[in-house]
Amino acid sequence: MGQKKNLSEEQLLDMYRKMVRIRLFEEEAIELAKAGKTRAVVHTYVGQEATAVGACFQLSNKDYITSTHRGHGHCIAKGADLRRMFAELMGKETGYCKGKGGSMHIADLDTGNLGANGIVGGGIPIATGAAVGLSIRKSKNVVVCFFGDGASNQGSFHESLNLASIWKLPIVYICENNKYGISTHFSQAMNIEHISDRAKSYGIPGHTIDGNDVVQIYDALGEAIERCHAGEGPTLIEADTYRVSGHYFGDNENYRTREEVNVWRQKDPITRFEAYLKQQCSISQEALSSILVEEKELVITSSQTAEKDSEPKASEMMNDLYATQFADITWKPFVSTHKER
Amino acid sequence: MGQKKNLSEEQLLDMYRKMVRIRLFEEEAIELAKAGKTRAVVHTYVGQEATAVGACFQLSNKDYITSTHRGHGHCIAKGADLRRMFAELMGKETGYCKGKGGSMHIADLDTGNLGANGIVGGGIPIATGAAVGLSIRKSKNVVVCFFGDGASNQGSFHESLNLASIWKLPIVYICENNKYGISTHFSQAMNIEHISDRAKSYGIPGHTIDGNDVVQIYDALGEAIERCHAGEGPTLIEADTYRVSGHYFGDNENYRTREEVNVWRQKDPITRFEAYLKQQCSISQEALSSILVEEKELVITSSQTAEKDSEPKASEMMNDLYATQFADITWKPFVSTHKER
Amino acid sequence: MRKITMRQAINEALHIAFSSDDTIFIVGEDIAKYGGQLRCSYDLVNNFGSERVRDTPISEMAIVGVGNGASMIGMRPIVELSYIDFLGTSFDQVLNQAAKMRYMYGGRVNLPFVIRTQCGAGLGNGAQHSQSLEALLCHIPGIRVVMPSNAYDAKGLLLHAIRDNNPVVFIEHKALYKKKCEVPEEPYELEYSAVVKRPGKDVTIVTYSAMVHTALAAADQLTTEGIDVEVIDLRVLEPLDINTIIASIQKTSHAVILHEAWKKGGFGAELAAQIQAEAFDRLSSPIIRIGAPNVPVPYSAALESAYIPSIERVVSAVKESLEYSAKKNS
Amino acid sequence: MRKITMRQAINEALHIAFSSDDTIFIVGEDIAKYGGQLRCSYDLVNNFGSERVRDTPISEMAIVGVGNGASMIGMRPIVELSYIDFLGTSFDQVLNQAAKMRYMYGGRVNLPFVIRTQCGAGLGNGAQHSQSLEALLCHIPGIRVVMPSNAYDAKGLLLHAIRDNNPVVFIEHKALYKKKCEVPEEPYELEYSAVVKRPGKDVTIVTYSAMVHTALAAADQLTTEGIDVEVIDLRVLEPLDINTIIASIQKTSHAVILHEAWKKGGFGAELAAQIQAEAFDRLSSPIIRIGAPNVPVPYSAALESAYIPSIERVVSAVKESLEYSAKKNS
Ligand SMILES: Cc1ncc(C[n+]2csc(CCOP(=O)(O)OP(=O)(O)O)c2C)c(N)n1
Ligand SMILES: Cc1ncc(C[n+]2csc(CCOP(=O)(O)OP(=O)(O)O)c2C)c(N)n1
Ligand SMILES: [Mg+2]
Ligand SMILES: [Mg+2]
Repeated sequence: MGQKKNLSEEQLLDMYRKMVRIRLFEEEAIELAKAGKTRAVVHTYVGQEATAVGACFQLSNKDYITSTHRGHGHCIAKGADLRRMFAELMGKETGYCKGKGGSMHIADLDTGNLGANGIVGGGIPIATGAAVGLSIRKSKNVVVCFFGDGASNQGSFHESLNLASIWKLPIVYICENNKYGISTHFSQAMNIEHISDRAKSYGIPGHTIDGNDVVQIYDALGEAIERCHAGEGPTLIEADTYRVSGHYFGDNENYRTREEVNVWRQKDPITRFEAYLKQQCSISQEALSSILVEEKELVITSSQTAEKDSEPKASEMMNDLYATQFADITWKPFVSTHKER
Repeated sequence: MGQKKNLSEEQLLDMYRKMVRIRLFEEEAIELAKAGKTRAVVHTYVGQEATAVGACFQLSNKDYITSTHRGHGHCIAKGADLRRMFAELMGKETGYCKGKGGSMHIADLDTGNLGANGIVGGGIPIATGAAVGLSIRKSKNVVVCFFGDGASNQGSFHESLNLASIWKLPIVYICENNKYGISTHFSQAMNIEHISDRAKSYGIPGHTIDGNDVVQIYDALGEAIERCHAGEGPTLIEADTYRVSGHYFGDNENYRTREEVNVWRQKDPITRFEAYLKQQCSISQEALSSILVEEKELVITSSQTAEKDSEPKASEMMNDLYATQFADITWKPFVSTHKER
Repeated sequence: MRKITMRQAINEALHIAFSSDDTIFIVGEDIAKYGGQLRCSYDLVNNFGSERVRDTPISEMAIVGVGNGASMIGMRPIVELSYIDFLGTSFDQVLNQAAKMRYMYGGRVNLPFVIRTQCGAGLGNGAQHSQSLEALLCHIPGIRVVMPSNAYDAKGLLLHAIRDNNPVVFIEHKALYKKKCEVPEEPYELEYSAVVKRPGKDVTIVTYSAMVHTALAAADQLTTEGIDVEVIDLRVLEPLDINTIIASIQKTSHAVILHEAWKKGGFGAELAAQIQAEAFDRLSSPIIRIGAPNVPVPYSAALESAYIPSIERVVSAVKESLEYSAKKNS
Repeated sequence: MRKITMRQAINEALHIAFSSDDTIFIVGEDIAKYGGQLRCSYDLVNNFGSERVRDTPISEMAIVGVGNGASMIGMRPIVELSYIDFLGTSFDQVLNQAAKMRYMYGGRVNLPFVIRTQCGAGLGNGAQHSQSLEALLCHIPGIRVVMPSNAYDAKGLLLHAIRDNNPVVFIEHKALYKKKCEVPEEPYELEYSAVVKRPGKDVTIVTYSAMVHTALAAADQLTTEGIDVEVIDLRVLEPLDINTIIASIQKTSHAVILHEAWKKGGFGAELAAQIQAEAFDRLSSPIIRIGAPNVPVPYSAALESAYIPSIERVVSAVKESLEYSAKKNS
């Protein structure tokens, strides 16, 4: 496990709480999917909780993230409201997107979440663009861009990391190597051992770390953010983790063995963190259990409340496409030299 | 200079002839552009002749290349007919593309040239696709894919090299680092010293070689092609060279100094090769001069002949979009199991 | 005759193609052992091996590039794009390469390859996995666009498309995959042409892909009210079989155009423009276009079903068309 | 009043914008010291510095991504795409991101950014640098599309577009850059609307961008034959000012639609479809669409000038339209 450094017990427990919250949220989401209450497939984050939580624990609401099709974990780690998330999964008008987006499309600017994205690699240029904005503003805030091993084979990955490097943007790229892109093992989709080695193409640091160790992620993010603050630009972090669930709920999983999955179940980030909290931080099982109970309660209540919410009315369909207000800018005169070059 | 290895005097002189031919072709193309006889800008290959010639000297007509907006050199090195090239530049019906393509769009399957491309990076996936075809056919032929330093920042570069690596395709990627993408110095567009280092992202060999040394290019290609033949897959070769001319004829070149250009003029690949041929291979100045005279004659005659050719008739405009014949395949019955998975 | 699903018919066409010609191969994401996100390529890798049935990384620009490059040297690749929405990440290879190379190179190269992809809303896949983007492709000279509405057509048109020496985008509507119809076991081809699915004399509905079924259902419903609708399934948008359309309008003098794609700038606009140009005097009422409203595909069931053109909308458009001319004549 | 070129007008609008609002910045290839391939951004870097005027690598997906990401957090980026043809390499960020994010996220984000780009044939730039691709954009809900025909409109519309809180694609025709007209020095905005460039009573020509000048020349020529043409410059394709069009057709009852883009599936198809729907009974003859033929833009002068809609084609279309109704009434 990583160094807990300056993390207080309260903070550690808060991390634990978030990880548990994600796990329980996903388990409930699967129940909803089974019952046909979500419309389409849900891509769950089970087994990867440490990455989102460790990373987002370094961020304030004014720091931004971009997320993926497998975005519930990032969303929750960034502080999203569960009821509004469940409502979105169930296509309710109280959902984050008023039922217009769905599981793959939750954004929440209040918590700095610039959005999940159904296009693999689609969020990478967007995150990079947000970092350009922060850089021009000379803000001390940063962007964390989450994506998968599969996404690292997209052209958008290459273009974005290169741009971030030459402009020394305040951004951290976190590649969650959960070993699969749908059915394709990463070793079948690329001919390298560590995706973090791709950082060399851009002259930026790249590290592979244990993605199932929440404290290690937290520490790695801390370092990367320091680099951002020092104006040194982006870092690529490969989080070594595993997609314990199928690609989506309902996946036949004909491309891997039960054994392989079981090996990784042994490395479950929550179980490991529990052990660590108990052994290294003398936190009692009761403390952990009561968090579990509270979170279970929160998840179930949120889900049930959301389920009772209304579907949007058909008349809502045409709203929200265009902003109707123009910005309030007064143009100042400026006559250019007109010496075309 | 590289090792001449098994190159005969005849071969060396043939290389020299091709380099001179390219240079003279480009000088004539600039004259035509100045005189308004080409329609749009021409991107000349002056100063990079060694790369195209050295590389293509390893290839037969059954080996393929893809080229770029700066494609005349590749085209000629692969054996194209000058009159048809000039005719294309002048938009004549006798041109390679019947006047439909222009300078940036010459393809010639007879010499294995899969085409120049006006989209920066656009040829890289196409070259890769051709290599897939060769690989499935178990052909011993190879593909050489030319592109610039600027193109190596395109997403298509990343996706293609990765694909070629995992499938061990018979292809050589030659990045001609001529230092600029239009006005942008490569050091401003990427944060690395050697573009060849990007090979590491794909687990393939990457080499930076002297792109103004025709024998060195020839040797490097030889090695890379041996790898292809051994089924070991692609190589990335960065040819260190310089775009002596402006981006196109008419460029104001406000982004670089005369001195910088002059430094590179000292490394002119043709002058260097002349010295090499004389000093290392005891080839006489007369032999070289007579080649110069012959090529000058060829270029001028080709240009003048092409100039007299007719423009295509407007009635030709609608032809050549769709192939009208279907392939001659007889479908064999095959009833599948219909066990959907 | 046996009935099979459109998915099975496509799988069968692929098997026929692979067993008939060695230059045919397929590339795409998760298409081999997994059978593809479209789940049409099952068994192929077992029967023809991993040289010809190739799982790719998630790299759509390169994937479509395989179609371009391999076809140029004489292979006949089939490229599977898991969703038509991924034209986004691969568009240059379609717009500026596949569609242009033959013409731009003076007719000196052929590009015999097929991009198979799925389109369509209705399954709650959200804004980025539910689009109908055929209009984008139909605007670009140089590519064929095929959109079958059933298993029988899919098999025959796919084999025809594979023999075509031009790039073809073959678009399968995801809501049709499980629909069954009678399909002969032997290989057969269908030429690029429209078909009159249901003859009628009062109003012509011009449609294609999944909306054919909506049109037929509307036609059935309208029969009970004594209205006799002709339904044309275009099957192929490029080349367009305009003659079949005009012949029908000459008979009915009323036209309703129906597609799931956005109405604005959709292929229906082109159809309307051509019909009014060719049959101006024959039209008794304005051509009515039915398409999706001007918003991305919404997720929630309530919104998505309001979004997709419904049988009711078709029924009332047909009536509106007839009422317009009736009023004028009265 | 002073006359300046459209290039100068755009440059002036950029200077006004940069000096008025700190959140405005520009990214693109070779736009700083070099002044851009469009040569509209000269002096900007000297006046506003390299933080706000940024040369990028050749990475169009990332470049448009800057527009999306930075605008979402409250900046107002201007993205220069050197040629509209490079929508190919950047399309996902337009189709699936810029156009969809606001709706998909339930109206919770704004994307105030402008993509400035050039379109058009006529300069021998060949098939991949001469396209008019506005129809692709107009089909996609969620983006504004602006296409000025002159320096005055360009300045006023660009400033309006920069204040818009939606993604706008601002398309400058390359053949217009050197055209001069009277342009006030002070800042001003033009609202999104069409304009009647020339009133007339016989036939309406609906057009935009460079073709406005072709239409006006045709109208002049037709005057000598006693034919009085009304020319409408749309200026903005999304939102479309349909009222101005319909009002004109109500007057003339004859419509000719003119654009440089491919006729098939072009924006003219949408215009024709809307016009026939809204003014069916008023139309005395079929709507005639003039656009480019169904091939990529050819290189040679002879072919390219045959490719681009000419004054003669417009003149004869107008006459054809009038003759049709004359024949009918006779
Ligand atoms: C551009 C694009 N291509 C393909 C897909 C289909 N798809 C959805 S998820 C997925 C796998 C993504 O793998 P990875 O990036 O490793 O993320 P993970 O699913 O493992 O979290 C694929 C191929 C897509 N949504 N977008
Ligand atoms: C996709 C795309 N983006 C931008 C351009 C405009 N452009 C033409 S050549 C060029 C520079 C290319 O640089 P490099 O790849 O180094 O090739 P070089 O010109 O140096 O041979 C650019 C940006 C283009 N043609 N295509
Ligand atoms: Mg993964
Ligand atoms: Mg270069």
